[in-house]
Amino acid sequence: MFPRTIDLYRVLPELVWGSFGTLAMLLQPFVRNRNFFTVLAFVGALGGTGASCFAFRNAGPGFYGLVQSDPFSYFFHLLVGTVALLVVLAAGPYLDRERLPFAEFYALLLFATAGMGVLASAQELLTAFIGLEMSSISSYILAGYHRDALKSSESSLKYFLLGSFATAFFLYGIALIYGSTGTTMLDKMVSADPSSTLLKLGLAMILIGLGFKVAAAPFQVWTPDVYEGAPTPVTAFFSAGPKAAAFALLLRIFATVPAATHFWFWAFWLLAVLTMFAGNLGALVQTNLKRLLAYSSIAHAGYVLVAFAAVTSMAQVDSANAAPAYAAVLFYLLSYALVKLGAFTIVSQMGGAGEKHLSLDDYAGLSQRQPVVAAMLSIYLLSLLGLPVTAGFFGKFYIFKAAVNSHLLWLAVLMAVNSIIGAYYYLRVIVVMYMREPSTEAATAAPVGFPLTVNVVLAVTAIGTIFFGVMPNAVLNFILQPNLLGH
Amino acid sequence: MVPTNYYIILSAILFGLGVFAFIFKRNIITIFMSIELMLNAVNLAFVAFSQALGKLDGQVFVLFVIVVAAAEAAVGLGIIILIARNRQSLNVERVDLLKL
Amino acid sequence: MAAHPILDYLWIIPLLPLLGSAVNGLLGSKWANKIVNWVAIGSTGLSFLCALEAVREFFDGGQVLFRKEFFTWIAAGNFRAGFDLQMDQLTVVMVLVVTGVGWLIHIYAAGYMAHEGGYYRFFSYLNLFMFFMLILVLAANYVLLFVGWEGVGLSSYLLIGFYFLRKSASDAGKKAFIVNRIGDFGFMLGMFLLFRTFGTLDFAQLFAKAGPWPAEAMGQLGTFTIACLLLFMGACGKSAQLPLYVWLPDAMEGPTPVSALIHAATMVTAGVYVVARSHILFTHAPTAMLVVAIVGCATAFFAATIGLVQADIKRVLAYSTVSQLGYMFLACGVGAFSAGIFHLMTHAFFKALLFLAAGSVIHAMGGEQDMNKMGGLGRKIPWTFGTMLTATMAIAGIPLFAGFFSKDAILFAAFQSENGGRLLYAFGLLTALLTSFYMFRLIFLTFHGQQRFDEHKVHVHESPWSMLGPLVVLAALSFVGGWFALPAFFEGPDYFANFLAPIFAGHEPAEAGAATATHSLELILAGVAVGAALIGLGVAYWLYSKKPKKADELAKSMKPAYTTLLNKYYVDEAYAAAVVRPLLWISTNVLWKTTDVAGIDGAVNGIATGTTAIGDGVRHTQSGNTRSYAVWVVVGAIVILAVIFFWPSPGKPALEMVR
Amino acid sequence: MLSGGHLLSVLIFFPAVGALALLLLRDDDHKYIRILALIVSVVEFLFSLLLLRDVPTAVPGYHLEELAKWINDPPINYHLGVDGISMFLVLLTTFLTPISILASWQSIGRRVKEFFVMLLMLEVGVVGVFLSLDLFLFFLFWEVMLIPMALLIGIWGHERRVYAAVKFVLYTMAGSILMLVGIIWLYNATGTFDLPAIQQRLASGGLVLVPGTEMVLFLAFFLAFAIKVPLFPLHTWLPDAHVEAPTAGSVMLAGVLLKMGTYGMIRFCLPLFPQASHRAAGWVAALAIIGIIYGALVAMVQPNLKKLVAYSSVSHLGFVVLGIFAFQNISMQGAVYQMLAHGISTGALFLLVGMLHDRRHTFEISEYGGLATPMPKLAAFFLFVALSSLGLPMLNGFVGEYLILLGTYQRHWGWASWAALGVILSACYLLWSYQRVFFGDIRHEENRTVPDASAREKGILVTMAVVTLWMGIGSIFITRRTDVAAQTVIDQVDPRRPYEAAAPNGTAPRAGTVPASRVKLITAERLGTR
Amino acid sequence: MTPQLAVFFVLAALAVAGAISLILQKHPIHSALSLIVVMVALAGLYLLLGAEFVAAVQIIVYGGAIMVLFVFVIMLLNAGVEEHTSISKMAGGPGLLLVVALGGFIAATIARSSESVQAAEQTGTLSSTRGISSMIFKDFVYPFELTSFLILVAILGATVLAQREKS
Repeated sequence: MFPRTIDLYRVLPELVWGSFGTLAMLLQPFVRNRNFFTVLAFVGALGGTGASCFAFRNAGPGFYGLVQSDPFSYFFHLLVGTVALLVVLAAGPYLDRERLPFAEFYALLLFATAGMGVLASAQELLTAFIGLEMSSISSYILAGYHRDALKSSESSLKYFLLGSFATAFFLYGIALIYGSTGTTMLDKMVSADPSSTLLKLGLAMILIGLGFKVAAAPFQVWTPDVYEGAPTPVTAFFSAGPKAAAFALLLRIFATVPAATHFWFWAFWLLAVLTMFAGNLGALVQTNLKRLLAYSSIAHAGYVLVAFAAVTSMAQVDSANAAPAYAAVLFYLLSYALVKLGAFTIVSQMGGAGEKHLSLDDYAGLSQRQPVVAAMLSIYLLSLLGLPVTAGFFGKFYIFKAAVNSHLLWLAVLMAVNSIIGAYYYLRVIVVMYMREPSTEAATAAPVGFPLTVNVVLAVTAIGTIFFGVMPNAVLNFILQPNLLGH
Repeated sequence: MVPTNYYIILSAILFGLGVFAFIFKRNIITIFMSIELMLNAVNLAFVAFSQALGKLDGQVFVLFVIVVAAAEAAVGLGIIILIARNRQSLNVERVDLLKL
Repeated sequence: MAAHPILDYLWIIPLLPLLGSAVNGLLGSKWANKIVNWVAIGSTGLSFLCALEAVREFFDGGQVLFRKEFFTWIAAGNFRAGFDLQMDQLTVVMVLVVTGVGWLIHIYAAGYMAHEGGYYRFFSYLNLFMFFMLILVLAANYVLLFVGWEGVGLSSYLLIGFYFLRKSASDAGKKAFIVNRIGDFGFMLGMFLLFRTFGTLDFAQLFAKAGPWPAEAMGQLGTFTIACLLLFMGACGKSAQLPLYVWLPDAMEGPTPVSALIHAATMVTAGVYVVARSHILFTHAPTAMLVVAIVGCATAFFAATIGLVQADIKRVLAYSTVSQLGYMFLACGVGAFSAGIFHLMTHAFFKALLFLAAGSVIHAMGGEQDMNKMGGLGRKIPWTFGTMLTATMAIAGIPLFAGFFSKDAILFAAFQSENGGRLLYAFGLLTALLTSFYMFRLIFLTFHGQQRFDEHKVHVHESPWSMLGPLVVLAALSFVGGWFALPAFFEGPDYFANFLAPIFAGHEPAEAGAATATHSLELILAGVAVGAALIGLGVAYWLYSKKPKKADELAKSMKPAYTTLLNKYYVDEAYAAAVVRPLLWISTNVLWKTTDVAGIDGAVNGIATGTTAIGDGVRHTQSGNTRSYAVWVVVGAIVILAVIFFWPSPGKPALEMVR
Repeated sequence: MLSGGHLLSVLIFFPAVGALALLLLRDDDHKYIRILALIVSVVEFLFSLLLLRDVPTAVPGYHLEELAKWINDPPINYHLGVDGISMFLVLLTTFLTPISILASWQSIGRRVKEFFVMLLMLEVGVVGVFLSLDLFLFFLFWEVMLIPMALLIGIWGHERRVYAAVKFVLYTMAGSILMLVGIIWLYNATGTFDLPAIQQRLASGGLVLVPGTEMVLFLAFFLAFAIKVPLFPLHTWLPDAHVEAPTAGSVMLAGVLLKMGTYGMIRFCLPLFPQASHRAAGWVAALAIIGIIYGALVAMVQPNLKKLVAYSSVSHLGFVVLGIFAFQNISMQGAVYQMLAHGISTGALFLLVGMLHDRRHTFEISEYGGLATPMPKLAAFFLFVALSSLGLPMLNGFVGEYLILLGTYQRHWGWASWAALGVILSACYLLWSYQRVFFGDIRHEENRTVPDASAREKGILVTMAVVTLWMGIGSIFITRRTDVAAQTVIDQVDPRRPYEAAAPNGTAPRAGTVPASRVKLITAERLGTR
Repeated sequence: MTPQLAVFFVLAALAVAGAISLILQKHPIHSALSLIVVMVALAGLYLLLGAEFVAAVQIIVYGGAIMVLFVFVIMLLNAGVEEHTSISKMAGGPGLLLVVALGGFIAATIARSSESVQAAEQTGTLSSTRGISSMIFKDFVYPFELTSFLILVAILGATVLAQREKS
């Protein structure tokens, strides 16, 4: 029997993204013009993002409660949609430069986006699993999209093997939860008995699976390699999109299911600390900017996990006050996505043919060769560093606030220590750009060209970073509403 | 009659063996097989639970899992072929260009 | 009030020299010496005249304390320090001495410095000094007094270091300033304590409040004692008393007029002035008084002994200055404040004269200062000789000369004072003997005997009148300067003491007694003093004029003592070894190199490098090997499971642990 | 609430506008860049002069307040205000900025545009810090100021500039991040970031912090400020930063940035955590005194002229901290005055050192000597500034030092006595270095021909000298305005004022009871235990 | 010892044996075959559980399609005996121990935990292919549709990754 139209409305974004992906895939043999696909993908991404407003207008559970269209999912749809949009714009020049097919890339991108949309709105574990697989499998392919580049294929392989390894854990978790609660619907688990061993085991397995996806230590090991090996636009996509989506699912599960909120705070506490230190300390000694940013994205996952610890510990004290903590997570993911997109886009442009110029030395004296680019990158780095009038500062501020709210002072202090460590290597990049003289051949070389689309991406991200750094109200008022998660 | 627990424990053992294989084997293809093994273990758990709960959806999940496994297989083997083509080796330990 | 045109604008007196200084300093570089002269001498002369007029008005007003607040300088909370000037008998003496002698010395300097570079600089500094000195003596509260106090220190620093190309000169200047600072440290603390106790630093209010307090017992360390000792510490620095006298002899690096003005006549007596000014506090603190007396007496003797053997004409005078200052403090210490001030005045005359004459000698000798290379100058430069002889007689205490009266008054007061008076007196007397000895030694070495220099190299010549004039005037003063006290010998009134009486009234037991009872005793003591002076004269004559060989033999016969004296008891060396070098060494090696660089900074950088090292370790977990990565995942799984299943009492209690 | 237009906002953002205008200019027409920057900073200074007109002299509380909602949850307001203390610090900033622009007229040859933009942005941050009344806003400006300063050091600095810049930022951030945590914690306790609101609740007793919590919060704030000041053990970033920074950077750093720390103590540590401040006072004073003596001694033996001045700042700021933590009106005003005086005189010292460096490209004292002959004017200025820095009466340095010591003595005679040693030592290191640089014979030939002060330099130095002299004589002009503000802080930090009894119309001589022998025995450790 | 139990143990032993041989076999082809054994055994268990449809799918799709794909790839790449390197230090002794610990822990936890579900006897009567189909097309139609996208992705991936360079 055919589903009700209202159901279709509520999953419209996914449908749009998916169908445009399919479209691109089908037209690939017939259309030679590469730009056509760019436009197509752009329209698709845009349409999906627009559709999410439509889905939000008639919010509610869809498909017998498998999915849920609520402010939360709306926020993440907009986020991943924007990310996809910007990646589409940023990737074009790269694909041109590396002589890679357009259509498949965009198709995969859109499918992955659809999968993330599912993750963001899924209210049922198996649906979430399918969404996860959609995004993951497309990600595996995208990571290896630069076929004949050894690193690309290697990153693809590693991502694939470890990813499906983790997915197996995730699935096993679903099975156990299903076994103990008799359902996979999150909202039906409200009555679940928290002390049930199977449930605990299952949740642990799910935490492992998602922890892998969000690159929480000690599951973070794959991140640097995959990020470094993958084509840089894809890396940008990875660091912004799938991570956010995985966090969304994690938040849905561990913030809404009472059984999951209880007793889980220590796990997050530990993960957060490990992740922060693993990321920051690892990044401290990197000389390859791409890899450095990869490590830094681990560190930032750690910061988000701090907010999770706050959520879980607050949720069991009084879940009413947990709202700011949710807001912290969401706002941080937003600011982080913007910044990482921008930074990686610059890296992908500066990388040049075959991504040869990734080392920090290639950025020496950039402020003199290309002042605007240097300024942009500095904005992103400062936002990652968490300096005021950038979105990153507010993100960090809210996480601190959430942590202190939940009396997690030690966690806050450890986070402070980590931001100092982080400051060091972000500054190192700025130092290299502003305080070192360019190497001779770099000084003589013509400045790297920045096509229009890329500039658009940079402008959007930079302006966004500053805007949300000065006027966070716009977002905050939205994500601070009590019925964020529909109920 | 067979207690459900037996099935679950069996699936746990199989899952553990899968994990073991993943780490123990060097050949990429075999490693991938071990992932399939883990998925199978999960399927067993699903079916057993669905029986125990008297609900059918567990079996439905199994079907989905199988589809996903198929998709993964297709992509995974594609990647493996790619690797094999790029660097004439299927030993996972030889694939360590990206490190540190 | 038109009645007192100057008193109402008392600030004119210090301001004039300041203007002169500013004008010369800013514009003088382009001007000819003549104009500079006019500005400098004119401004000081004018201020001298104003001072005279002010004094006239003061007498006119019936000698009542005149006090005026011109503007508030510092104010915070309940603390106020104003630019307030005052005029009383003590001030009168000081102002007249400062402006008068200062003016004469300016005139002298115009001739003396005629051929020096940096002429305008010199006079600018000199006027600046006049300004600060006048502020010091006119100030009506301790803070403003402190301004002058530090200011004269500054200008003496500048003037001593006038020949800044000579390292010894700049060293001496620096030394003077820093040693003075050590004194000022005490002075400031003294001020703080006074403010804490009385809530004001204004002379009038402070003394009014302090007056009624009970005097502290001997040996009790009360507020007054501590405050006075702290103030006296400042005085020691400024007036070159033990143990802070070391800077004064070096200060002779400055041009001679400077030595005459600053390091003989005026600045160095500021300490005495302060003690006299705060006599009300001191009289409340007998302990402090005793300390002052002892320090003064010791200094007087100590410096005199050093003076015995110095060969540099100016150094002899320098040590004699230290010694005479000791006398003044001795006087204050035994409560004979007016005697102290009296000696201050007479000393200003004859010591200034001595220096100027010495300058004239040096001038004549073409810059030679070593007395062993002089001799027989008497006939060549009679004026200089005559004036200098007058001054010598004055300082040696030959009757009817100024020094005789003042010194006699002091010795008498010392003899009178209860605690340890006799001892103080004995040392004072001995010092008097030594004084007349080394002064006449100077005379004989310089002006008598056969010349010990090459006639053809240096052609000796009398100084121009611009220099001789002041000499003559000062000579006259050092002769008649003491006659204020003359009548006292014939049971008449001691004008000077009576003049200052309104200030020191009731605080001078010795003087009070002096009036009648022990008048005969005073005469006897005077006789003794004269005897001592004559003995000194005789010995000097015998050693240095009669049989010159004898002196060297004597020196050889008592070699150790002689060298010790020659090297000034090795005090400078001792300070260098005990204070300066250890301080520098500690600062360099312990504080800077060890604590700062190695310790703190080392720790900071150590943290940085340590973190990086850890980072490198973390980085190496990224072996790039998929199997290892899988193991990491397993590790993570185990960690999580362990936390979930084995964490001690999860839930609320666990939360308490972090809260 | 809103009174007197938006002067404060203008003061904060006008330089930013100027910086934007600079960005529009072409990179290479340095002339116009310099001129425009100068004009902007001068106009800013003129604006700031309006404060003198608009801020009433003897009215307690904050004036010219501006309050605008900014962020709803948590409630963060754009809240500005000024009182006697912050007003003069703002004036100091706006005065020193054009000076340092003039100072870098020629010495900055490359990347001129960025340089002046950074300088103006720095001004934005600093002025913002002094004017913001919202903890969050304060922190925001506090951090904003970091980057321009770091770049100033790192791009236009000397040999080890990068090390110095990074060290500066990390040191400061280490403190400020903890302060952020503290601010948030305070927010949790009070529910607002608004400083006056918190102060009112504290005054009305509506808010009482648990002693332990209060102390932790106090430390969180104090650490950040102490690093900035810098207080004794945390000072090692300062010498590096100063030595490596360009002249303008050093001037701003010493002149203004250090004051942010002491200002923070006055504005936040004392009023917000009175009890904790009292409990910590002894230790802080001990550190301050150590800093005074230690800084002076280390300065004395520096072979590097600029480092010497840097360490002298450590010593001088020690005085300020001591004055603040003596909780006396007199010493508090003295502290404020010392901040201003130090800003002027040390700023001038750095200018002079910079001028020497322009001529000889070295800071090594041994490279100089006998400079008074070729450059008498510069020598005269240097002496003048040195004297003001060693606290000669009638120059600005004296008033502050004297008031601090006087006030501190009322609170605790031991502290003042130890601190007063700094007065001696400052004379030692300043005069000694002056002698080695300017007196004696010329030892290096290249020194024989160095030119004397140029017209521009003379202009700068005369300005500084005039201000120095004026501050030394007309101190009342400033203290009249800081009096009420200082008193307010004193009342906030301790309503009962246990130490005030000591001062006036002496009933029983207090120090009289203390045997003088103990004066020598009192050690910093003993101070700490009080 | 009911017959079902006996059958269960036989099949379980078979499955475990297959898994172990998967690990022990040197040549990938042998590993693949032993994996097929496991799958068949599992299919048997499904039958024992009364899930015929799943069992059928297991045999057809898994054993039939997927494993054939594996074998095909192995042949295509004519992968030889796996070379036995041990570069990874982690995966050596510590890794294996950890894995054993993990598996052991999971199994033990499940064994110790006594929940209603686990206690439930497997009657092997719940089985209706109709029910399953109706579920797929009603309750789970959305995931079902999503799987179609998944398949598309897979196809896409295969073509993108494995296609030869068009020079």
